Amino acid sequence: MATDHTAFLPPPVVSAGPLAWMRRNLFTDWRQTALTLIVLYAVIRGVPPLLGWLFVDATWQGTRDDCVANGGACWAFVSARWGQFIYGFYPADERWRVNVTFAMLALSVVPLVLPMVRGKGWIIGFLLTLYPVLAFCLLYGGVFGLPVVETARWGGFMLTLVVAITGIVGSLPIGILLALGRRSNMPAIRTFCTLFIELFRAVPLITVLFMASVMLPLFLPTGFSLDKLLRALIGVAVFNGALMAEVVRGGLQAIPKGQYEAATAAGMGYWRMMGFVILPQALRLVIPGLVNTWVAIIKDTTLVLIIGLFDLLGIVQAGVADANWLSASVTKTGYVFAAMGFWILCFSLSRYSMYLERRLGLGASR
Amino acid sequence: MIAMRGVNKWFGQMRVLADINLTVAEGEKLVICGPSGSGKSTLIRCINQLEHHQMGDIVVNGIKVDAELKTLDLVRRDIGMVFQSFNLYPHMTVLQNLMLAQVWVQGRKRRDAEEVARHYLDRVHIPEQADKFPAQLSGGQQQRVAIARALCTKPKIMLFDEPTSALDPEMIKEVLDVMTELATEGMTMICVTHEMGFARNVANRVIFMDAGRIVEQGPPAEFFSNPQSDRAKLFLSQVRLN
Amino acid sequence: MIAMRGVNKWFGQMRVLADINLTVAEGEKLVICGPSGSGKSTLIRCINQLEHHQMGDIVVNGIKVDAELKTLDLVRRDIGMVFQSFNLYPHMTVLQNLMLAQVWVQGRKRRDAEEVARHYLDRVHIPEQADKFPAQLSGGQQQRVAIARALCTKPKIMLFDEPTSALDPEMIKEVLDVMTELATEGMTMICVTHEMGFARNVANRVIFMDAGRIVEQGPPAEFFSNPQSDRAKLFLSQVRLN
Amino acid sequence: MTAPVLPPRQIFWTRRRVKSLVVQAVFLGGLAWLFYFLFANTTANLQRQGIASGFGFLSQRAGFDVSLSFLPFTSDSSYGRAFWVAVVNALVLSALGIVLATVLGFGLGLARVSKNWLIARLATVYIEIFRNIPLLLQLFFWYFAILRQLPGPKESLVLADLVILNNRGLYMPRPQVDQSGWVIMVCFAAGLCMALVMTLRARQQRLKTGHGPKCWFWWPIGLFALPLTAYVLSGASLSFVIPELRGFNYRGGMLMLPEMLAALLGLGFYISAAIGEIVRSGIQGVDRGQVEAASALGLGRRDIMRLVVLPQAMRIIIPPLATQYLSLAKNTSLAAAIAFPEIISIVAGTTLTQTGQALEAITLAMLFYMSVSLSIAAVMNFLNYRVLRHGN
Amino acid sequence: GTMDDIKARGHIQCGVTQGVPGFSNPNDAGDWTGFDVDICRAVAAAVLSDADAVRYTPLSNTERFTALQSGEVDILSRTTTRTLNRDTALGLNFAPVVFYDGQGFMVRESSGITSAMELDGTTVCVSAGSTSELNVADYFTANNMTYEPVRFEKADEVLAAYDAGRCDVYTSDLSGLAARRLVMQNPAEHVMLKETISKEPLAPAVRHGDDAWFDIVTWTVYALIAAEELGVTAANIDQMKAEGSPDVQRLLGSSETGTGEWVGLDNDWATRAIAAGGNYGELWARHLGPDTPLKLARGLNELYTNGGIQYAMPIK
Ligand SMILES: Nc1ncnc2c1ncn2[C@@H]1O[C@H](COP(=O)(O)OP(=O)(O)OP(=O)(O)O)[C@@H](O)[C@H]1O
Ligand SMILES: Nc1ncnc2c1ncn2[C@@H]1O[C@H](COP(=O)(O)OP(=O)(O)OP(=O)(O)O)[C@@H](O)[C@H]1O
Ligand SMILES: [Mg+2]
Ligand SMILES: [Mg+2]
Repeated sequence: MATDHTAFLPPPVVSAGPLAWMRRNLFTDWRQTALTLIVLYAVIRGVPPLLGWLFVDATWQGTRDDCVANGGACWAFVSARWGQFIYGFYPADERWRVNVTFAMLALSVVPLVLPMVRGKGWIIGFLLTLYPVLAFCLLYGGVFGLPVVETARWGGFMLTLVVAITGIVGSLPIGILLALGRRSNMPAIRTFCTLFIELFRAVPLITVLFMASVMLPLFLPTGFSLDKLLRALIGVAVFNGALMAEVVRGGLQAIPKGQYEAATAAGMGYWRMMGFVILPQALRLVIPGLVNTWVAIIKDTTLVLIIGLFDLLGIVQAGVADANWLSASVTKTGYVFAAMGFWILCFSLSRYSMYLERRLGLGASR
Repeated sequence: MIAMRGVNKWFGQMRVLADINLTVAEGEKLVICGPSGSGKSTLIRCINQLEHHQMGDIVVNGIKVDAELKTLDLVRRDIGMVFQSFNLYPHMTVLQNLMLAQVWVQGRKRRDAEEVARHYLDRVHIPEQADKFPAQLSGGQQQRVAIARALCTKPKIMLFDEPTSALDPEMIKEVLDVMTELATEGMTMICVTHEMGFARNVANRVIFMDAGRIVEQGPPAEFFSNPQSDRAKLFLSQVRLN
Repeated sequence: MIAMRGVNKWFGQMRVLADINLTVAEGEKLVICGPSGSGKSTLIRCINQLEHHQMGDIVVNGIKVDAELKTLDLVRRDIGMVFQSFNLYPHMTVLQNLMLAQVWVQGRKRRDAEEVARHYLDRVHIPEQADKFPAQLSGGQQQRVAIARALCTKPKIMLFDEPTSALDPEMIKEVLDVMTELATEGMTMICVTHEMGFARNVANRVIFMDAGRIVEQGPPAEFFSNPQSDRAKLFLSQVRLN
Repeated sequence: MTAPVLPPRQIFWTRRRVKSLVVQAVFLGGLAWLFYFLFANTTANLQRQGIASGFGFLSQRAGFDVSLSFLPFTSDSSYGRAFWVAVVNALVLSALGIVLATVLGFGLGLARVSKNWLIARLATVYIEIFRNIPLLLQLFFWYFAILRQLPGPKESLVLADLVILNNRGLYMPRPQVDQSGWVIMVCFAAGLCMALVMTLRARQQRLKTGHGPKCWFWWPIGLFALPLTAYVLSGASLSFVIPELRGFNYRGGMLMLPEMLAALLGLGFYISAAIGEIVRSGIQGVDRGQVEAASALGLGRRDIMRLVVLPQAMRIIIPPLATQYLSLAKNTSLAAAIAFPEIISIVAGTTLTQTGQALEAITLAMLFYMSVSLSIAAVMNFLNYRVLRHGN
Repeated sequence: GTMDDIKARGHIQCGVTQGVPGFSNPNDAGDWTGFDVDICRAVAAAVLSDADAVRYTPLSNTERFTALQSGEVDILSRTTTRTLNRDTALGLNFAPVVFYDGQGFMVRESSGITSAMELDGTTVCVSAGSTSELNVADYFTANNMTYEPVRFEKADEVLAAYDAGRCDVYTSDLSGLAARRLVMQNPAEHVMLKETISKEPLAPAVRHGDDAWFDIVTWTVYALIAAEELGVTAANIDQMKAEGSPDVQRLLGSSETGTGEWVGLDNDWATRAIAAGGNYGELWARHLGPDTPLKLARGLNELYTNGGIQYAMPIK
């Protein structure tokens, strides 16, 4: 299109420099200038004290009295409770099991996130099938000569991860089945799945957890009791399964009819068609939506504290109520610490989902 | 090979196939043409029961096909189909596309399946594209992969539903060439197409449909030079215009 | 009225306007044509600064335009613009569309604004559509509303960016008629358009652009009968074909 | 052409259909068995242990008190009334939360697309912080780390002797109208309905015929003129009750409990972050041509936003906005963790424990949330289809 | 029955609080300790010959009864007040009372309040779903006073709310008040009012309908009390077994007529239960008495012989 080479003349360097930039982006007119100044004032008034609280006046070692004296954040509290925050009441001698379990997870997730790695299907397969079994054996014990660690002793960040991962891994198959059921041409199954999905979408997770913790035991035959954590996990998985179903359904609807026809004409039945042709495509389409649901699941793990499990937030809350530490700065520090933990997890996941969205978006338009 | 007797099909209250009677002998090459909406696609889709007909009998290879799962399985095993929009599986490589049905429908071993797949890729002249994904291929290449995919299950009959109409002109030829080769090798073929050149050179018989009926049929030479019905005359004059 | 001197514009590293020099006198009707991507739209969008140029001067009505809010206000007050895709506000009735800028930019009273709006609706021959929503109108009617909307602020210059290319053939004429009427009343107009008939009948001058440059300009009679550059010859031959 | 032939009546008992029916029958059978199994277990469990069942407890005396109630409630009231108290509390919290989140959220959305770098950046920081921290944690933070640390009644923070903030809550003057106050409320509600109906009717008429009556004046009439007339005619008198320190706490005036304040802040800030993103994407979803056309006409950025972009963005914004409102209403359940007396706290908490009737209590709680979800969904569908479906 | 399940399982499931010092609270090592915990341990020693064969399930107010009803726990040893409603409509069976308690009020000393009758207009922190919540409502109504309840489900949070100044008054069982005061920022700033507004007999509970198991729990508790009456302690038990009075010998199973058969255990069941943590008085002294941080006086919980009302049914 550009025929003569002067067309390649580079653009002039626009009068740049910080002053021009500020004029364009901060002080465009008097209204913007006023706004900028007000906000700037607020930032200047707000941020240094915050940083001061977080770092300068903070106490890194010591007791409550040191914290109260210094007036800043009480990181001493966090470091004193570090083991509990991470492992809950898991016996100190057995904590390596937790480390191994989550190191395994990290090692398998890293290649999943890198775009150039091949064979992701195998890793996903491992994570969805073998890994949960292995993780359970390691954490609970009772096999390979590992002593049993009661689920009542699980807690802290470890429990948060357990709940989140079960929520994520468990809800996917449930979600897929429900989504397929909702699109089934058998009215009984379709109606059931629709009702099931809509029912769980209409109520808050906390009622489902209550149901799991106080109602479910009454439903079961006498003498047959499920572990409390297990019941909560079932509740979390089923609840999120219903949310997941809607995400998956979005993907199923986006698959062109021709794909169904090609598979049918090749003689594939329903399950083979779904398993090999439709679902792999549909799931790939909705990965960003799935990741966003995962962020929601991670945030929702905190609700288990309401039914008396000590996840990261639960254990922090119990910690700040400890008489040896009870004080305003400890309370704030505890919650700020938990908030940072969750924030890092959720923020990085949501950024990853945005990145995927952009990448998949580009792929589709190519 | 295929016999249709008094086949009728309705979509809702609209009758899209009306009293179709048609026999196709083994090795015969049929071209179906006709104006848009005349029921051509529906007709061939009834043969492998992507659409279920409501009246009349369709017998393929001695099996009376209906909506029963068993006969569906049997019939579809013998019929390969190629679509206008290729419908390759975008998440699989070309080779995986070709192997899928072999492995999971016919239960062939992976090794054998790959061999068969490579053989047919050779046949459609793109052996070097085996490991690419469909999106990386041109339309013509994609359609040739689709043909190879249909051939991999070694069907006795091939159905083509306007295989070239989604393609750019340069690519039409390469697909038609592959189809012509296939025809010369004796495959039973039913093609819905508006490629009159192809019909003239390859077909044993041309079927002209309008409003769900077979209005006229005959050898291509006769049909093109001397159409009987007014509808066909009109149609041919329009097609020649383009 | 308008003077451009050495105007250059880049999008990223791509130079889309290269050393444009152009003067438009009051009352002049200019038609700009050229192949797709040659920078026609960018050129006229620089005049009312919907795009900001990076080098050179543009003087409109004695005001040197740049990205400053003040000059933008002054300049845009004098320039009306009509887009290819109408860009009517779908959530307002036709009358509200026409009154919006009058009320909020020019501070006219509602009553006066409505009078002006109805006047221009008359002028584009659709007084009866005042209370409909844009979606209830045909494309031609929508574009005429868009013209009326631009006229309502009583601009001295009108810019048209391919006003008819999103329209069905029957509707093109009704829009061109309105534009011709406007031209005969002495409005200064710059039109990007491929309607050669319109250019021939109405324009005082035709500008031919390619790759961001003004390659050729002259009275329409001369330009159409005897283009100088090869590029223009090629372009005209293609346009005539369609 | 032959006369149209109608399709034959379908043969019902094809084998395919039979198979599908069998599958469904087996499925339903399994389901029925599962339900029966659970039901039988439950009744057996309840019976063997002599646990009471049924909703009879709703008419029994509750025996406990609640800190916040918009209905008359004492410890002599019934469990049924306690349920309704909880319902109203949850609804009031939802409504206030929705107002707060919407106002904040739209502000954030606009700030996100602002040309002012500083403001856009700050809005981004706000959104990224508040939407990536669990709501429960935010509630705890507001309640335990902020409001809990406020001084007691004697050392309250006082603004102009009218607004008082301490660890017992936020006290404000309360407008007081005498007995005929309800007439004014009724007039206000009637006026609101009237204005809404007139606007919708006018709009529909305009959509159908292209002409419609003017309707804006119904709003001031309905919202102000009518209640004001009622106020004057009924001779009601308006005064303000100002809170004052008496005994241990402030008395009189309007009190917003710390539990409510924290719940409101938590819910409002959390959901506003989500709404901010929705508003931003709604604004960015409006066709660029619309902005260009408006700037070509000389409209300023603010006018373009207000008159052209936002009204169109609303069509993109409303469906996800409804989802957020729904999520807010459901999330009021978390306020139970900071002692706000809503459904979970009163029904699934105290009532459940005092009566021991877990099944009934949790069923009631779920029914409440389901009806809220259905109502919000219904209202939003109505808005979506009736009001916003014009234009292209 | 429950016994068979326990034998098959090898341990007892014991429902405890989510942490009340003195009654049931995890220590630094994460092991549960306290008065209520030791009751479970005694039962485990009697039944399974191993005081450590207990698993603890911390339960909130809301969960406690369903956990028992559904069989998630075998015994609810969790400062639970015995009431008619719970005994009947909730399907529980209560073992003998292990702690006679009453509900009281705690206020800040600086408030100047000395009597419960001065509490009109106060804000009261109370545990949701407890008998305290009902008692306080009745008390204020009966005395024509108003108050504003702040109700948390978790005891920790009720306490923290009061401690942080959210409430003027903290009400709970007296034992609970004493236990919770220990963990306040400044225990000395708080005083308990003299009034006791209710009777709170705290007792272990089991499911309705399993009489054999109910008997075992009931008589294990009586055995502990009887041991104190008879002067049997963990330290002297071996000696007493050999040379004690006939009553002692019968209790400890060393006489001819053993009691084991009657409760479905061997004759040493009571010996093991007592040896596990000592007699009733020893448990009291270890977890609640003057030498503990709680510093509770035994009061009603003294043996009947010392002016209290604790009284073991005859083990004969
Ligand atoms: N799934 C369907 N539901 C309802 N009507 C259908 C369906 N599929 C096709 N039809 C209608 O049946 C008629 C015949 O369609 P068919 O696709 O067989 O025509 P065709 O001859 O292949 O046309 P074309 O050349 O456009 O592909 C058309 O009127 C079409 O609209
Ligand atoms: N916002 C933009 N960002 C980057 N490149 C742009 C932008 N707008 C236009 N361009 C590029 O600038 C060049 C000139 O565009 P312009 O729209 O002015 O062409 P045109 O002559 O109006 O073409 P057409 O006849 O297709 O409308 C084209 O190559 C186009 O791709
Ligand atoms: Mg077709
Ligand atoms: Mg253009």
